[in-house]
Amino acid sequence: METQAVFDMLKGKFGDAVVELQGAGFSPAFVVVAPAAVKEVSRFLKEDPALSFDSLMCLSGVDYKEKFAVAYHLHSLKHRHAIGLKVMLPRENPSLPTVDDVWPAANFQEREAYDLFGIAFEGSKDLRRILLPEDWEGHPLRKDYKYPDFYHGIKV
Amino acid sequence: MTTRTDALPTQEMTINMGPQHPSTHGVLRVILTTDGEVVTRAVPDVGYLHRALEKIGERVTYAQYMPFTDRLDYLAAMNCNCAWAWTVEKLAKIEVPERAEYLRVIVCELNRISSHLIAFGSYTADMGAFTPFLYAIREREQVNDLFEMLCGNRLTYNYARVGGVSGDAPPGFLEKTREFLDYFEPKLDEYNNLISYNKIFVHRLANVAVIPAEEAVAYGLTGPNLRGSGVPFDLRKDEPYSVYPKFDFKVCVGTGERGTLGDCFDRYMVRINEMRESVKIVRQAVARIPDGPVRAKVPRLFKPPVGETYFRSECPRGETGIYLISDGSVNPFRLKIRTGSFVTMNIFEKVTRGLMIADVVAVIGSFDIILPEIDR
Amino acid sequence: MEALALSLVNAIPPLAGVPLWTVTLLLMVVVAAVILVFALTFEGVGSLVLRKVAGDIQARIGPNRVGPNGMLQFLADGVKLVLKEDIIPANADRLLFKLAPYFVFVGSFAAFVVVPFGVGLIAADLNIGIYYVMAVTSLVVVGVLLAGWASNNKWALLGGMRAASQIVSYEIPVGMALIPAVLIAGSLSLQDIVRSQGGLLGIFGWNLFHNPFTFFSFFLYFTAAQAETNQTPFDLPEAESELVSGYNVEYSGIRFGLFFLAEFGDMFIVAALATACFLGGWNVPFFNAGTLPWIWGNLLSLGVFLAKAFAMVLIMMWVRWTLPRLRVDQLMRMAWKFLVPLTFVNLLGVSLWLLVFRGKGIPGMIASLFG
Amino acid sequence: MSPDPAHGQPPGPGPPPAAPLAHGSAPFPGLGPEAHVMVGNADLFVNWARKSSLWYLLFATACCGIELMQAGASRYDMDRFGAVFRATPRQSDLMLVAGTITHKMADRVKRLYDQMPEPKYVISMGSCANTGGPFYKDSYCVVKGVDLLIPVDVYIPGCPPRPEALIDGIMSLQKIIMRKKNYGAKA
Repeated sequence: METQAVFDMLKGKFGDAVVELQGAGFSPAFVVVAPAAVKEVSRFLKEDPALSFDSLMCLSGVDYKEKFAVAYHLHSLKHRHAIGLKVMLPRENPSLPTVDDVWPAANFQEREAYDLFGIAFEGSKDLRRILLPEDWEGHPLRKDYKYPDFYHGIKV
Repeated sequence: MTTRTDALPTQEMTINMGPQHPSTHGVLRVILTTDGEVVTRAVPDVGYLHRALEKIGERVTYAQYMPFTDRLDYLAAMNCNCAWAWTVEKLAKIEVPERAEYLRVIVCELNRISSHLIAFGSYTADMGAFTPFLYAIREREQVNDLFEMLCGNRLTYNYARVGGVSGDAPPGFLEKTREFLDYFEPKLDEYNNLISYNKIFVHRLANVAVIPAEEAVAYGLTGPNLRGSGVPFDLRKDEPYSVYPKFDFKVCVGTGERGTLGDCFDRYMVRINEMRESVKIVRQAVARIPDGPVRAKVPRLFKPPVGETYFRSECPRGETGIYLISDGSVNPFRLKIRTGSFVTMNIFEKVTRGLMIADVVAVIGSFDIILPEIDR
Repeated sequence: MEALALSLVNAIPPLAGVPLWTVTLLLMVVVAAVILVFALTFEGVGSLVLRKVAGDIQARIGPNRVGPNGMLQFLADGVKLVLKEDIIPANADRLLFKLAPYFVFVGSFAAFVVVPFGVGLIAADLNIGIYYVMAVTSLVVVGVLLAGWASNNKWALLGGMRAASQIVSYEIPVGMALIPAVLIAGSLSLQDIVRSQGGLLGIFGWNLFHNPFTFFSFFLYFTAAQAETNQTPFDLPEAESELVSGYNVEYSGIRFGLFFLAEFGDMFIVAALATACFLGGWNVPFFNAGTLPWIWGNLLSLGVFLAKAFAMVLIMMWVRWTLPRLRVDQLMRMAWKFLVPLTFVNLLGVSLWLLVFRGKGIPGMIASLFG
Repeated sequence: MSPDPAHGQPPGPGPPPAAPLAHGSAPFPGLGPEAHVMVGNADLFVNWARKSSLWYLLFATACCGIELMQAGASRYDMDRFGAVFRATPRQSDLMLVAGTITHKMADRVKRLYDQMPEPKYVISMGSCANTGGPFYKDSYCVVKGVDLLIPVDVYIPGCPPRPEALIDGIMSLQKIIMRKKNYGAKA
């Protein structure tokens, strides 16, 4: 199914929660949705027989300097089509609902986004730091991250 | 798996497996909660090799990032090299000469063979048979020799370039490759005779950690792990890139030949069969490689257009997807690498519940994880 | 031993004044020393051969830099282990931790006492020989369990527990598989068992070819004994890829060295028992070594015995480098569901055979057919 | 590619520098003037045993680990030198730090080193273990050289070093061990 058609379908179903379609220069194209609606949209994308995006390929946090974003890359094994889903978040206390009950694959990647960007996923079954030690300070993939001088007495 | 009577009160025990453990394939740490030998919970703790490859990507140029992709998955550095090159080319819409694409396919498939050899070898070593491991490395050395001929390094190749490859194949390379294939193909049968169908080996793997197809898809398994569950999905076939559509090969899937579909043995067997398919691909590529340049003209300080792209390619450990955001400068704006091993670890806790400690080792080996891919 | 001392006193006149018990004691010490030296040499050479065999099997070379062609590798390893720091973990049970390696070592070493190396080469021809071997090698399980427990390490504990259950389980089939040899010889003494396989039938006098049941007995014994001594594919107690190093994970230096030596000692004991009980022991085919002068008869029989035993050891190494490892439940299932019933049935078969055919084996019957 | 043994000294308590050869009084070259015949022999013997039986800890963190594996396998076969791997630090003499050490891993490395019995040696294999390697500048979580954590005897450059380089490193370590004095007068 074409991205435009998916976007129209989502727009029709969720109305204002679906913000825009990022098409030109984006491959695959992104459907931008409001943070609060991400879980419903995800479930619809997965369960609607015409869409059936059954696999979450990639979940990434992005720091767009003025905003954070979480990008989901979806793929359907059944229909062999792909789409992107994006959620824009404010810099202050970024948080959005988790999708790990829609796609279990999301859990580790959400933990990663939490670890490296400090984006909170509400309702996640296990939201801890994953790559860095528990007592690491800051979220290193943020654009304004300052490298620490010492960690446990060892120069960084 | 085991029946427990409540007559004898038992106490659960927490055991640390790793980060230094012979069969965690690196610095993986698994926190095992066991009741005697039976694992009630196995929580993976990753990140002991987190080297900030994504942050580094934002601080170096597109060309400079190539050596770091070697270290993303050092057992299949060629595949990662090419994945990066293909991603940037997709973002910047660069046409690559056909000979370069053929060379890339040859090295990718050779590297797939050598990577699966390690997977096969270390798996048998995990199961207690150390000898096949050394046989696998003996064959791997030959692939290393070929790569050394091509780019001068044994492990971290840095061979692909944005717009092609670093250099043409030296004289004699293609003949040597053909010789290697002739030598290697019968070895696969030897491995099967030696260990694959060994009764103890089969008993250790069959029906252990069964992952049904739907679960495999839901948990985002890819590559041999997904195909081991019987899902015939291979990016080289289903989302073809490079010159893969020109080759005739089969997508290997698990068949449940010795147990349930999707058990450790199926995942193991998929890799063995995939080596055979890779040999087939390399044979065709070597036979049909066209003449011509191997590198397109790409400026040294190369600035791709503004945009976002996601490119995924079939690496030996599942799909390696690179989500690349460019702001038009010389450095990538954001780079996210989705790797097969990292996503696969997600299902680890689920499939190891109720297994025995020895099976946990079998599961780790059957996923063929590699730590730099998990931790990046 | 006392009889030997007596004959020694009679043979050497100057000893007449010395009390007999002193001579006996001295003799004991000498014999013990000789066996210890033999055991240690075997274990050293065994470890070297193991690595060389491993090298051959694995398309490598194996040690070849230390001494001529790597011959001194075991010496270097031994000296290094003796000189290593001896670490006792802070939370370990110090007494038991120190005790464990000795149990293991003594368990395997004490069994050498009754190994019939030659016509007259046996430290003590106990009339309960096999029984004695079974008894002292059980000491190993105590040592291993102690090591696992005292280390206060969970991997060691798991290894110790595995070892305990494994050795105790496999002791039954091992014993049951050896009894046919005892039945045929009508004696528990290993010398008697070896002698019962002599005679003019050559290798067909061996218990291995006595009847179909003894033939099976041999393989059952060999399999079960591999398991009892923790050899691959039954090396679960130390399973390197699972339990890091199993029960000896916390042992360093010479304490680990003792475990290491005991492992090779066990290997030899298994091979020696298999040789003595099934492969004719020191019997030279078609020839009675007892008729030669003492020294030559013994040397010849010793050579034959060692050749057979080393061949068995080599087979064990070959198996070790070829097969993968079983899982704990599979191991237990194999012992209780297959080996124990099979050895029982086998024992029954041998007993019936001996009853029906008046103790004659197939080769014997064929031989008597031809007069 | 050859690592200079002298290069391996600065950070840790490395080997003592070879004593100058004294003429006439030293029966064993390289053992110094005070070396007594017995002591000299004992030293020689002990050092020989130690250098000939370098059991290394199976501790591979990253890329170099693969080269380490291949160095132990068929073609290069470190077993020739008596170097075999042990899975537990308690039974190993040599810690081959093969690969990147991150801050999360740092205290584990130190603990593994502490668990090894004396005398113990450390070879830092590859650029990452030497200095942090390619991750030196831009990475926030890579320890810039394992010598910040534990003393190192021999450094092997390369990313990753070839098995030949690793074997050369081990032989350099053997030379260092042969120069050690264990008994008799202090150097």
